[in-house]
Amino acid sequence: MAKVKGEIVVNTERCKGCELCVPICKEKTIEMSGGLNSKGYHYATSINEDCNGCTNCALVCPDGAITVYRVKLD
Amino acid sequence: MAKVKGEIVVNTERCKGCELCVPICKEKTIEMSGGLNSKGYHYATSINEDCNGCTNCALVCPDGAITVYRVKLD
Amino acid sequence: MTEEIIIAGFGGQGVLSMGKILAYSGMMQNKEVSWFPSYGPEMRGGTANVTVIISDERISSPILNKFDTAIILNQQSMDKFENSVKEGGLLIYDPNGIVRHPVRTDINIYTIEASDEASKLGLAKIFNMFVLGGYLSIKPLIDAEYIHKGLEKSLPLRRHNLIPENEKAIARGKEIVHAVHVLN
Amino acid sequence: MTEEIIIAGFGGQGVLSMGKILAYSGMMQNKEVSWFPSYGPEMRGGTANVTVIISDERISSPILNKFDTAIILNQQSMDKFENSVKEGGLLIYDPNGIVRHPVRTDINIYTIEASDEASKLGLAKIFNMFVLGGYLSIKPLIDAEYIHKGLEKSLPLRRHNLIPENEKAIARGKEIVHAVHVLN
Amino acid sequence: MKDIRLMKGNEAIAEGVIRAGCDGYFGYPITPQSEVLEYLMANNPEERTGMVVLQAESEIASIHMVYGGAAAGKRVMTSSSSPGISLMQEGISFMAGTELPCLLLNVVRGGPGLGTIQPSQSDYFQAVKGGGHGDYKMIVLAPASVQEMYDFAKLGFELAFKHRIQVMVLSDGAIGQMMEKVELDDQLPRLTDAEIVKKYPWATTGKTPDRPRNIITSLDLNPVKQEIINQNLQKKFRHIEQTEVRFERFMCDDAEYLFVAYGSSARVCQKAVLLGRAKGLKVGLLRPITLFPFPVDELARLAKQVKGMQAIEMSAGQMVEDVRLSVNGVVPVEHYGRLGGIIPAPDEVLHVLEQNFIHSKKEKQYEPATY
Amino acid sequence: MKDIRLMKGNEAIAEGVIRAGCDGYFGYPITPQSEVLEYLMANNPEERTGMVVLQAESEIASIHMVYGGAAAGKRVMTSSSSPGISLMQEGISFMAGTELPCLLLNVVRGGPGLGTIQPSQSDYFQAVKGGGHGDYKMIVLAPASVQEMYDFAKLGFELAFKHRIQVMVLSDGAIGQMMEKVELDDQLPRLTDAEIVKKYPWATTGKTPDRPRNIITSLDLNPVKQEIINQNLQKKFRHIEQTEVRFERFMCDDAEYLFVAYGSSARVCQKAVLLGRAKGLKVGLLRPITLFPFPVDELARLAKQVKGMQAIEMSAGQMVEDVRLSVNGVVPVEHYGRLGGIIPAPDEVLHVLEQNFIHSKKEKQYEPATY
Amino acid sequence: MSQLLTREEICVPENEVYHRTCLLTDAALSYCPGCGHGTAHRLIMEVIEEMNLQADTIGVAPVGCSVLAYDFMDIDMQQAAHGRAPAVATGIKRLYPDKFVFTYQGDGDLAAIGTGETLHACNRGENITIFFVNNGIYGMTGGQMAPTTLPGMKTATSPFGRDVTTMGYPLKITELLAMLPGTYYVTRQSVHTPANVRKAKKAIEKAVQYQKLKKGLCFVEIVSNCNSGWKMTPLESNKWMEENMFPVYPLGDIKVPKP
Amino acid sequence: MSQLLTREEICVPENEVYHRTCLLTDAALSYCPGCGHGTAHRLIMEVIEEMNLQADTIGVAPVGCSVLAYDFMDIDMQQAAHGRAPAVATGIKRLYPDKFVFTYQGDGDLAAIGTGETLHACNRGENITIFFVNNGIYGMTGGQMAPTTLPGMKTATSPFGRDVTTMGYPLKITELLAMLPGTYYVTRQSVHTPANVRKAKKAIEKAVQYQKLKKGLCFVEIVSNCNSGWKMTPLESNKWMEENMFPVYPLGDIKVPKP
Ligand SMILES: Cc1ncc(C[n+]2csc(CCOP(=O)(O)OP(=O)(O)O)c2C)c(N)n1
Ligand SMILES: Cc1ncc(C[n+]2csc(CCOP(=O)(O)OP(=O)(O)O)c2C)c(N)n1
Ligand code: SF4
Ligand code: SF4
Ligand code: SF4
Ligand code: SF4
Ligand code: SF4
Ligand code: SF4
Ligand SMILES: [Mg+2]
Ligand SMILES: [Mg+2]
Repeated sequence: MAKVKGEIVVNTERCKGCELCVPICKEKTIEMSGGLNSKGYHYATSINEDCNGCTNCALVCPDGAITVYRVKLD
Repeated sequence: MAKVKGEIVVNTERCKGCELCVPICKEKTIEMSGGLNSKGYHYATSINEDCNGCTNCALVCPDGAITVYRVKLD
Repeated sequence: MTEEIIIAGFGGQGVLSMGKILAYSGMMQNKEVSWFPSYGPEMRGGTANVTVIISDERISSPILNKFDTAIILNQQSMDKFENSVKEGGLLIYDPNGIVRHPVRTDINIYTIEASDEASKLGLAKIFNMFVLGGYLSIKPLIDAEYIHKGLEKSLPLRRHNLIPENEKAIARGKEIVHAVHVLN
Repeated sequence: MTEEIIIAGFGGQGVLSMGKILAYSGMMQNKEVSWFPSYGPEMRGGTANVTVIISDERISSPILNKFDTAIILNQQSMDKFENSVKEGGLLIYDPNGIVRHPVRTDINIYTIEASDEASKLGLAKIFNMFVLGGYLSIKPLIDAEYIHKGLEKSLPLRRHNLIPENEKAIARGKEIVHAVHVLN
Repeated sequence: MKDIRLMKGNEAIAEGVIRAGCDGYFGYPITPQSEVLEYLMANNPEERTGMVVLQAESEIASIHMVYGGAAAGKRVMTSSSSPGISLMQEGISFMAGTELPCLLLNVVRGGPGLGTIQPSQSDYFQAVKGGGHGDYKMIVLAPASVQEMYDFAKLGFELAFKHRIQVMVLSDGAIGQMMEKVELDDQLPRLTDAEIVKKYPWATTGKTPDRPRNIITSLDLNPVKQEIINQNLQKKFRHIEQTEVRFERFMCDDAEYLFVAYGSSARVCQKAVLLGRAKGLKVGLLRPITLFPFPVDELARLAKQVKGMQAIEMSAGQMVEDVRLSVNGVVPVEHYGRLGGIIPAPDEVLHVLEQNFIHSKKEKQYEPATY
Repeated sequence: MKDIRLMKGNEAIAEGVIRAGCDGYFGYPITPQSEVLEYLMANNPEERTGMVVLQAESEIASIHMVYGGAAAGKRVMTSSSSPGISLMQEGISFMAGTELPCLLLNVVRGGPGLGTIQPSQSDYFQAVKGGGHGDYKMIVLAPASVQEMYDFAKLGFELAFKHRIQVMVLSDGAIGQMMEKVELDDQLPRLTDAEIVKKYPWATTGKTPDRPRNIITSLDLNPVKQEIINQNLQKKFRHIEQTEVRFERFMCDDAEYLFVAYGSSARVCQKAVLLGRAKGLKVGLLRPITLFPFPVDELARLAKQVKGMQAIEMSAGQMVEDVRLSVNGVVPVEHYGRLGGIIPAPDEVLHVLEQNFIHSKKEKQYEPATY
Repeated sequence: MSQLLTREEICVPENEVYHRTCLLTDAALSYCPGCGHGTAHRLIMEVIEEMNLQADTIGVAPVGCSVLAYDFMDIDMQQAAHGRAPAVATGIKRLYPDKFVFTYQGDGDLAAIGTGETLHACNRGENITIFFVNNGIYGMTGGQMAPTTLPGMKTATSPFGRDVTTMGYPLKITELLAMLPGTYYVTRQSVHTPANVRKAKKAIEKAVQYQKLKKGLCFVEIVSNCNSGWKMTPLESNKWMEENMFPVYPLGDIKVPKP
Repeated sequence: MSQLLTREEICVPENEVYHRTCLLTDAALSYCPGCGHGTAHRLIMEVIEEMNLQADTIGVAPVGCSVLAYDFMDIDMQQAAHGRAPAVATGIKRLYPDKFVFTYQGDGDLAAIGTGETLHACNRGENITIFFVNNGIYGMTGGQMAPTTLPGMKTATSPFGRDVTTMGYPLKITELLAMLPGTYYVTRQSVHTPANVRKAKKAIEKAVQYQKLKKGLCFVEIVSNCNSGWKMTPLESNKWMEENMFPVYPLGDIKVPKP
């Protein structure tokens, strides 16, 4: 079975810091950033390279702030 | 078992001639009169002495036009 | 010419349709007409009446409190409308069921035993056409041909076979209307 | 004496309750007061502001477009209210998060680093009391004892244990307010 | 050959909307106007023109079905009588706020409450001043004959789409129930969906790539924007006041006394004018056909000519306020009204006018105000 | 010691009704008045006085719950804001037709439609002219302070039962949401059921052998009877016009120019008067407290004194019609309104008055009409 | 001996076994001849009389043919706006928890315009009793289609018969309401035969009794004829009702209290 | 080799596996952080995009937090008065039978003030789709009690908790509507976990598909959080929802087409 590698891009201006995506990620890839966006929210950010591109975080993000990328590693 | 004899009195002014009571009476005691009441309705009338005072006619009369009497014959 | 008529009786006596035929006939004869019914929960019995106006001029008020003619078909309507007839006007009534007859002496009064005659002829359903005939014999404001056209217009097509019967009733009505009190 | 104040910031910064304590304190000192919030679906974030008027006379309009004092706690409010301060009036703001600082030269401007100070002291929740303290040090219109009474009145009984902490914050606020531009 | 029929007012407007190319009717039965829905159901507009007719579960549902259809650019309508129209006030206000065209028919009966099913004119204020919340106006047409019931179907839709506004036909039980001669027009075609897309670019017909999405809403929480929205609405109403006033003058040219009346009352007054003229009185009648916009200027003009105005209404005095506002104190304006479903008689209203202005000591010299 | 509190207008009226011995509140949430229901729910009137508080499923249900309670002789009320009040129009008309006492609160927001939640005065026509069908009036009280919100709870119930009429408190988002000092009265006891039977013999409290059954209905199909019912209603309204007019004069004695404004607008005008006086202008303010009955006589009287009247409203011009009807052309009456939730400022309205009457060429000599 | 009793001798008060309850007024009922509303009125009034509740009863009349119920029922009554009787009754009952409060409503009133008020009064378990006369039509206004009109049935607004695909299905509102936890006793009855009248009266008695016991909302549907609206004689209409209405609206208890 | 891929190399359009649908506008959603409305919006728009229905869709927004849906959904939309969306949608659909017409409503909107319109649109089998976001509270107006509020739950108008004996029971409106012959597909979903999101999307797809096939009314309930109204963090609220809402409003299909 081919291995995959993923990445997420959080639209930090759209993110409202609800933290729903954080526990969803089984790879523990997402954390809330210390910084604030212009609306005053701590936004989500990817903290490691373990993302497998499963899209789960994006599925539950109410603000559609997450874009997910995936490449097959073979 | 004691025999009974009944009688009905139709309030001819209240009667609207709907005829609902007629087929209800198993004793065939009720018929519509040829005459009209002041509102122009043919009213119900008792035509024989077979009434047994079962009250069925009064129960179905929408206008509460029938009073039923009954005596025990022993 | 303006003729203002009230037709009044029980619901079910054909009061409204008599008015309608009259109005339609007037219209066919190129007159201005209006027809105004009492309305409402009449399904549950009670009185029905209709005001019909036939005129050579544009009709102003379709609702009146004085009439040239009153056609009266039951006691309640007699009580209500006897005094609404204009001085010198006309009152026609069917005496069947009438307990208190009209008493005015300043109007023309006629009776028409339409219900008896209609039952007799087995035409109870078009008892109103007898009355119409009676009225038209006293006030012949509409020509027979327009009455015919009025019947055609106001009856649905599937009922047109009944027109001859209706016309017979109208004709017979003319014969059974009787003066009770006529001003001279 | 009439003091017309706008307090404006984020929902959640305690803007409305700061206004309420101010109004209550004024009332306890026997002044006329009014408190008028922006309202509506503010639960869903966005700005919150409140107009507080404290006066020796009966207050006419509770809604104003010019103010003696503006207390400003975020950028959006700065954009909206800087120009609403009357000539010669007062503007106090917490510079945290402010990108575009006030530019007017016809008013008195002070900063108060209340959020930083509050976080530092672990009192982030009553950050607004620091601001209140700063304001009162510049415009001491209400005596400390009435502020105390105002706190008593506006906090529910079960929160009265927090009053000393609040008063501490007010006192500290007086120390950290700094003039940026003062007319003379 | 002309298609002339004897019809009830309610039937005439029903036939009128079919022929005017109406797309949809949504309504709920109530006396004295149930014939509108009944006529439509019996006369198969679905087959004749494709028009949709639906009996709704309530008047509230009806008006919001109208909202939905109108917002999608269709010619839609509802009808009811007084209590039912009261229930629609929120919906009407929503249509005003979204500037949706529609035709509304109120066949007025006597109120308040369940009142009576007899004719009345006591919903004038509701129709003209605003029964719903907010600053808005509808165009209000007051038919005085069955022919006008018919005619105002077409006129109503025209005005509604011309101005993107609600048009209410304010009739009453008398006009609705009576039969008169009606001359019918030819059938107008309904607009196709493609025509609607073209003619009403604001309509929510489905967002195509060539335009931004269309939104129908009356909400704006920004006071500055909301004020502009309202100011634009008001501008439209002022424009309608300039351009759409309709009235009928009856023997006004030399009139010294004027009846002012609309709808059924105007029919009565017309006869009263004739009675008065027969007596040698110089009486006339000004019949407002549009109640909004009201014939303010015409009345102001007539105020300089006549000695007094007599408003006749089947109400306790509603339109008379607009007469007074038009006249602004220049001549005395009196009101006479019958209530509870009673229609006044021609001789009765003439008598009232004579009492108020001719036989009475009330008559004085009126100095017109100078501004 | 006096019980003085800082309260929102909405909270004040809620506390006011509890203390006035209200028996029941039925309502549905809507901004900007949800605090009324919320305050009542949180402040346990059930325990304090036995007052019932129920959140209904809609405004329509609310008003008919009020109908039921009122018809049984209880002091009941509802509150809402503009769209919700529009939904109640049929119910209000039913209460008018049955002459049931009740208290209604409209914390007005900007319309039409969903509009805005910001304060407005654009429901004046609806409240005063009749948003529902039929000829009826409510007593309309216009509070201009939180204290009046509180006071009008008690006054409202008093008037409602004195005249068997609906009393509407026509407030707005500003008065409802702002906090001011309120002085509270002592708790009045609620009437016992026995007291109700005695005081309100018309109430449907259960037919006892000592009286015929009580019927609450607005229906009468007999036009003659229905007309009498309506005439009696009108008599009551005339009586109220004679006896219940309330207004506040502010610096009117020597005024040459008059603001006329109610509610929030009056607060603004009061300040404008002070600004004007500071400038040496003889400006005054007439604040109608009752909008029905309107202070017609007082305005007619002032019309002889002043040179012009400036109506200020948060609407496109509604109350101004009543001012004009009162003044009847004797002096010019101008209107100025802000829309969409905007409250005008004191200097703004003073400027408008100056423009209209003092700096402008419009100013002329007005001859009072002579009748 | 008995054979000799004359009519006059029999018809004396002691022998009376049935007489219109004194809680029906002398006013002639405004209903069409043969209309079930009259019988329904009588049964309710009989129960109130027998349970001695006149002084404790407040009734609510709807808009519909029974709008004038207050002319016939000798109790305190309120006339409610179309569809709003359950809200009106709620207002009364909340303020007079010990009175017997009922509404009397038609199918248009209860199941069309009044759907919301009905459902929510039931859902709140208001301690009131609703009498629901289902005749499948709007009688009062001249025979228009109601939510309960049967498929194919001709009415003034479905002149070619109710087409369920465009006009909706007969609404079995009673079954829906029975699903709500707030309803305590829900039953469907008729009043066109002596046996049904007896059953209906029992049901009414229960519905009154349960309210006295503050058990929650009791709902008694009475399937009835509207001979005028259906354009039949009263006898025909009752037959038609049995053959056509009962299959869709089967008689019997729908929800009974758990013992 | 793969180990060497940089972030920049991965995050290129070809590798994109999930991106917010282009039928959501760029406007920031007005919802509170973590509110399920956003996810619900997204799924509906994804389906409309994937089924290529933008030009054929007319949406109806309610009064509630989602009143501004038209700012976020890039389709033609109408804003309906509180509770009346099903009537509005009926008006549209009857006149445009080939368009895809849907309403999006909250529990206050649909199950309180809009009960009548909802029930009758369902009973008529209007060929529309209703998306029903049930968060057990009035979010928009500041957290008042809704018909679906749970027993004992504290809200602004039930500050001591919902007392079912005076305030009524949680209304399972979806189960009621499923009983009506006019509804074709009725389901209850949630959008708080990836699995539930996937299921909800499937349900939405079906509901759209069935409307295209003119099958009658499709009804998709989405049980959602209102973290602001419930006064919890988003994460807490989703947990609370699972533990408290789901037992009363169990997820899954309630009425599925007979095969
Ligand atoms: C708000 C409102 N809408 C409509 C009406 C007209 N209306 C009166 S009774 C009725 C329906 C009556 O039908 P139903 O409830 O079934 O009672 P029934 O007469 O059949 O016993 C209607 C639509 C009204 N009075 N008020
Ligand atoms: C006629 C009317 N009544 C009341 C309101 C106030 N209001 C706005 S939204 C709402 C309830 C919203 O709750 P829900 O439908 O559950 O939506 P949510 O905000 O929870 O998504 C209410 C009562 C209104 N706008 N119009
Ligand atoms: S795509 Fe999957 S693995 Fe990657 S961050 Fe999101 S949840 Fe974690
Ligand atoms: S779920 Fe979305 S909005 Fe919430 S924290 Fe994650 S990225 Fe931000
Ligand atoms: S009481 Fe019985 S037997 Fe006597 S007439 Fe009536 S139905 Fe017949
Ligand atoms: S049932 Fe009653 S109303 Fe009908 S015919 Fe018999 S007695 Fe008369
Ligand atoms: S119309 Fe129908 S319901 Fe009404 S009284 Fe007549 S038969 Fe009964
Ligand atoms: S208030 Fe509730 S429903 Fe509304 S946006 Fe916030 S969390 Fe969502
Ligand atoms: Mg019925
Ligand atoms: Mg909700």
